[in-house]
Amino acid sequence: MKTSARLILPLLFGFVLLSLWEALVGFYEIPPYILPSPRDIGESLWVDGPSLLAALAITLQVTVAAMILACVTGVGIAVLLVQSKLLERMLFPYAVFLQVTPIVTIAPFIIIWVDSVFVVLLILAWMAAVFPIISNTLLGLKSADRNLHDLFKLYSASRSQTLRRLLIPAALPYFLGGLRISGGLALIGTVVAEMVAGTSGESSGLASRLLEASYRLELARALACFVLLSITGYGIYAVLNWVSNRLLRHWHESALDDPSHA
Amino acid sequence: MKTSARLILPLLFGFVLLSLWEALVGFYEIPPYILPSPRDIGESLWVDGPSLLAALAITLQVTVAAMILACVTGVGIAVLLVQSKLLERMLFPYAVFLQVTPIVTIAPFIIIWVDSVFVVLLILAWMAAVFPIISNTLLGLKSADRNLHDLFKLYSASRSQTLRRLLIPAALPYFLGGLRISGGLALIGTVVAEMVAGTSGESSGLASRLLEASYRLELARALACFVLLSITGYGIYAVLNWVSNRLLRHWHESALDDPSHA
Amino acid sequence: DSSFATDQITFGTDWRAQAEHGGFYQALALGFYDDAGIDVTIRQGGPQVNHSQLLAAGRLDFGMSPNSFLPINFAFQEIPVVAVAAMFQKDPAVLIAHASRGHQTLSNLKTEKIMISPETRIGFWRFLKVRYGFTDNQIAPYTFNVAPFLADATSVQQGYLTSEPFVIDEAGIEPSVFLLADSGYASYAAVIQTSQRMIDSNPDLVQRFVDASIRGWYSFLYTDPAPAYALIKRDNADMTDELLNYGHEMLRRYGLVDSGDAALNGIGIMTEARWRAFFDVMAEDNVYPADLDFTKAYTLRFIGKRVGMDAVLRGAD
Amino acid sequence: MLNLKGITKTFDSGTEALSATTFTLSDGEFVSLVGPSGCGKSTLLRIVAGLSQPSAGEIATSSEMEDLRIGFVFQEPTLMPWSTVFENVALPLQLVNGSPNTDDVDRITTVLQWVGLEEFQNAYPRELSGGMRMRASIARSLVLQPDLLLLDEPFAALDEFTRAQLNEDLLHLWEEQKWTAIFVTHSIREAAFLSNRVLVMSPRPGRVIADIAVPFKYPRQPSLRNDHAYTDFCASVSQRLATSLPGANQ
Amino acid sequence: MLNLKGITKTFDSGTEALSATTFTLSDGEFVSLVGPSGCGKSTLLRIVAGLSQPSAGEIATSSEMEDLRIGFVFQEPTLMPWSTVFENVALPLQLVNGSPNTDDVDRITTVLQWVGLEEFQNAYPRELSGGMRMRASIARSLVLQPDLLLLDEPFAALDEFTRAQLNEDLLHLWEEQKWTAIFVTHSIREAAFLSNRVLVMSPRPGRVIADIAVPFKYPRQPSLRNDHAYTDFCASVSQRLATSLPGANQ
Ligand SMILES: Nc1ncnc2c1ncn2[C@@H]1O[C@H](COP(=O)(O)OP(=O)(O)OP(=O)(O)O)[C@@H](O)[C@H]1O
Ligand SMILES: Nc1ncnc2c1ncn2[C@@H]1O[C@H](COP(=O)(O)OP(=O)(O)OP(=O)(O)O)[C@@H](O)[C@H]1O
Ligand SMILES: [Mg+2]
Ligand SMILES: [Mg+2]
Repeated sequence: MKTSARLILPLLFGFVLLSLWEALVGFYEIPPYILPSPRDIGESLWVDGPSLLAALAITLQVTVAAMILACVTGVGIAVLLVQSKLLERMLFPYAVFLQVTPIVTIAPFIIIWVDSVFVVLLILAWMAAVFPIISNTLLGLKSADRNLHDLFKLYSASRSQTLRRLLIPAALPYFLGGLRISGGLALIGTVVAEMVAGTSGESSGLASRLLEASYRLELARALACFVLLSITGYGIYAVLNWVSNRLLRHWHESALDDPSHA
Repeated sequence: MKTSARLILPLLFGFVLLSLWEALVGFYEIPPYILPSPRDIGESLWVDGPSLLAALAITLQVTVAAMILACVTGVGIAVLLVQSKLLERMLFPYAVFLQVTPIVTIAPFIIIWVDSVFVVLLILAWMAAVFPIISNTLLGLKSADRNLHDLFKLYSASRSQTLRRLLIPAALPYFLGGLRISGGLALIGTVVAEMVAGTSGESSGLASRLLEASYRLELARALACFVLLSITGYGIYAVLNWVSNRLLRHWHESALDDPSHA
Repeated sequence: DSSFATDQITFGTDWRAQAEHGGFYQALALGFYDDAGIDVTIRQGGPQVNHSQLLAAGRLDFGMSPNSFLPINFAFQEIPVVAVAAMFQKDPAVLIAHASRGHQTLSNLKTEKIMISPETRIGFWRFLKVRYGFTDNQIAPYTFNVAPFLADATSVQQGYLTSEPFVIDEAGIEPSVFLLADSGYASYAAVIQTSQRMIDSNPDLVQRFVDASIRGWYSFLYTDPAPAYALIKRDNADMTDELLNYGHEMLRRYGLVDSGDAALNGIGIMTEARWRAFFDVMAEDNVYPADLDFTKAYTLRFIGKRVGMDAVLRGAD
Repeated sequence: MLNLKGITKTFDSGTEALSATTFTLSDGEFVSLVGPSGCGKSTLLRIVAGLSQPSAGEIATSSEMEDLRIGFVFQEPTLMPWSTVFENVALPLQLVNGSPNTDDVDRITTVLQWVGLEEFQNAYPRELSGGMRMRASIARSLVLQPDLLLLDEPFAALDEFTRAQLNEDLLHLWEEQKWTAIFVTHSIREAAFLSNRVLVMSPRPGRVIADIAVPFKYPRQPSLRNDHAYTDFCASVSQRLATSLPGANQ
Repeated sequence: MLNLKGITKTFDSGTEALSATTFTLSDGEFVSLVGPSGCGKSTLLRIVAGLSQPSAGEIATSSEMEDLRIGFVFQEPTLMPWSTVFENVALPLQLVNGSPNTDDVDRITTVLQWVGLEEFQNAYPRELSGGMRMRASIARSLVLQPDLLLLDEPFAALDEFTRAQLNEDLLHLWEEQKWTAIFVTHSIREAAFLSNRVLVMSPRPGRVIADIAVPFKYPRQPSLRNDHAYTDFCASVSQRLATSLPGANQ
């Protein structure tokens, strides 16, 4: 496939979708306060773009920090859990707790103990992001080849050697898969956390813009925020995908060329 | 390991944790409105248990429906995306949109067009749950063994044959991993959706109980809700884990015995 | 005239069912709406619920705005939704400090850390900035949960007169409460809104809804509020009689519903002067352009008819 | 039926596996391919099967090549780990015919018996020994009567007796069904016993450097293995192969 | 050094792989194990290596067995797909010594040269041919000087010349380093050429049914392969193996 087609076709498809939407809004005369047209959203993006981007930048700081934290802790927890079935059974329920606790209601408990708003947001976004990393990494750690396990056992490899040289590389594709899921969750987790707990000082992230827009019924601007969020989410995904392909291209099926083009 | 140890130790560990918590709350005289003691929570569970369980049952209906829907559509979308790199590039951004759009702000757009509250909740919970399934299944579909791909190519297997006999079985461990992540997300997605959709009256799920308990500073009850949510989330995870092990036990590393005990 | 068919309408409130919605629930419970030929469904709001968008889209027939901002926002966005009656003459919004700190006036709080929700930040916070010189870097997050306030004796938080002070008091901390309405905050509250289309096509229905609601409020305030309590508790399973009683008491003590203009012209009354007073402050902070025609935000045609006043005055005697 | 001209294959990694390999294959021939490890035999088979594209060169095929049925025993067993032996062997039938009918089941049972796996038809691949896995793969390649059979060291993991037995069985089958075969092996004796022609490849980058007709008539009897002419022939092929090796001039 | 008594292995699937297998291995012995496919040879090696527990029976070891260094060439190459050939071969050194020093690098280079993979030391396993992968695995088993070397059909995927060459090299190494070896092979000629003793196993459930001393003295020269006594010996072992097979009475 030519590079041009690879870029142009998705854009064209997007363009067709937007045109359809524009036409529908025009045809049924749907007022902008029910469903803004792509043109309205585009205008809002154009006008408010710079200020929205500034807000997005603030949100992204938390998101990126939460992702890094989720990576480190998620992998750490998965490594801990894989040490024994008993440990897994003992500790895993607490990992589930992180996932199923609504940000909205856990936020006050965290605010009581933590002063810095940044840290509060970080904790909440981390809670949203960490579980897929734990779960997928754990699955990956358990999926290491049995024959290679035997090899390591043969050389009386220590736990840490087995971990570093066998389990972690084997878990890498799964971990990266979990990370790609967490990317979006960290982003949306940050936004929700900002909605709940993010009011402070001048530097407020995208959530406050989004809330403000929807509170003031500026739906075009609210949708412009969605668009920015989606583009950012896709950007995070694309970056992680690229990293994933670089790391795995020598050996993992998922990073090799399309099998149908081999 | 004996069955008794497998059950007793985690319970014992939980008991130790709770005792520690109880002791800390007692020692520092932390008032119940800042951090209730496990005993308070237990009391609340005992007193409000039946009514909370009734609310949970309502929430679970939506959760289960959303999970089933997410399974079907998630796998469907992943299968569609794996058909060609171009298709993936064209459609994947819209899948990301599902993940990174805050339920709180997208809800009104859905409520405008959909009458039934159940369907609104279902759509929102589905949005929360579907992405990990898409993403992990897609990864799994791409991870099928190249040599087996060759085998299928050799016999000029049709797309659908390759899908059914090769790609889907190969993707199964990844899909099931995604499903285990989605389980919790569907649950928490339902709870948040309930908060957003403003359900009221007898048919309202756990969310309204949780919100009210939190406003009213009945933190013991709020935490009782968390406990119920966590147990439910862990229950979903455990069931999916069990299903996963049954489906994979003949062949996938992750479902075989512990390698250290082989 | 029982000849007309019953009109089915949905009314969205601004929060989870509580004493501030008492009049509407009372009207529902005592059949005032039925008598007016309206079959009303009340949908409760909440912190995450966005009813104004549903109102704009016509999913709700009537909505309840917690303040004067929303109606002006509609006007500003040129959305054909207008305010038709204000059930509260005073906004129950309060700032709450620890009594132990000994703050006497609102302006004492100018240097304190104040817990403010994101919505409030673009709501009455603007008023505090313009009138009292509060600044954004005082803001700390508020999550509709008073525990962080209780935990920190220096903190100040936003609240509702009818609810948070009670919860704080119950937790054993004495609150000092500052009602913004008593410090020049001119916002109405519990404002009934509906679409211009509804007003144009069925003004009679609007009138009947407003009137029945006003009757409901008189009845709730001055006769037995128990019927409303029952319905409120049905919608909001965790609401208690103590809190409802407390709210009811506050509504009366502070004259939130029937003081000022309402004492003369009946519950629901709105005046151009009040709207202007509110708007001018906000225009000063550039929340709205100064040349915005704020009079499009409301209509005065359904109120000031002294509906239900006599009955109540008789009952109250 | 097949005409390879100047086939060259260079992998992305830069390794040149095949360099201008040329040979012809006629209908019904049984050709063996011998050559040192890493010389490009597997690569060549993959190119013939259409699983890999040559970097240069041409493959001309006779007209009916389009819907040619190819059987391939890969160098590794390549079984579906999630399917039983029976299901793995049934796969080609299912891919071609849809769900298997009773005739198909008979056929599957026959090939399983032939490779001695009937007892293990419900076992999963990970429960098999290395040789058993390879036998399952051989069974799979024969369950559809192929037009062209490509075998990549199919018997390397088997003991001498099973191997000899399967050699003979394979010859019978070939005489009966007359498919065309390319057979990669490291055993020159096996190559000589089975095939019409032995192609000798040079070390990497591989090329066919000798095309030796096998002078023994079919049907070949097991006794051929003790024949002096046979031993001499094997020695001469061996010789030919040895001269191509790097250390040959020592 | 090793004393197996009545080793029995029954898998969870119900397959009885080994039944009361008994044999002894002395220090410095080179023992070959031959037997039909699926008879339990690999299972036996895994039990000897401690990778699998016997269902019944005992393994007695001499006292210093505790910190015995075992080298194992598995039947499948078992390389880490994410590591290059060099890294794969370096693994045992790293696991035992920590990070490799220059001596280690020399050692790795030596074994890589020995199996003819020095050119491919930076290639990933999937870029190798089947035989090359197996050679990498052999190199890995020898990079640490083992006390006990277990080889499961290490040369099955190699051409005759490489195989013969590696046979001779392996013998030299053994004479030099005097490890103990158990060598599974399907080639009786190879077994006879390399080992002190040949153990013959029965078909599944496997058992050692013959323990045949090889009557040729070390050092063995390549010329041994053309010796008549050698050929006769091979024929006799072959004979012994054949009588154990199911079709033996025909
Ligand atoms: N996917 C690949 N990428 C890069 N190089 C490859 C790839 N596959 C094979 N090669 C190289 O091509 C050459 C020939 O490989 P091939 O598998 O065809 O050898 P072979 O003759 O089958 O050897 P063997 O007898 O060991 O199986 C080898 O040098 C190998 O390293
Ligand atoms: N993990 C397992 N689960 C169940 N059965 C097994 C397992 N591994 C091996 N077996 C069975 O044990 C028997 C012996 O297997 P083993 O791999 O030891 O044979 P082998 O002698 O090495 O054969 P080959 O020469 O074919 O490699 C076989 O019948 C096999 O089906
Ligand atoms: Mg090969
Ligand atoms: Mg074996």
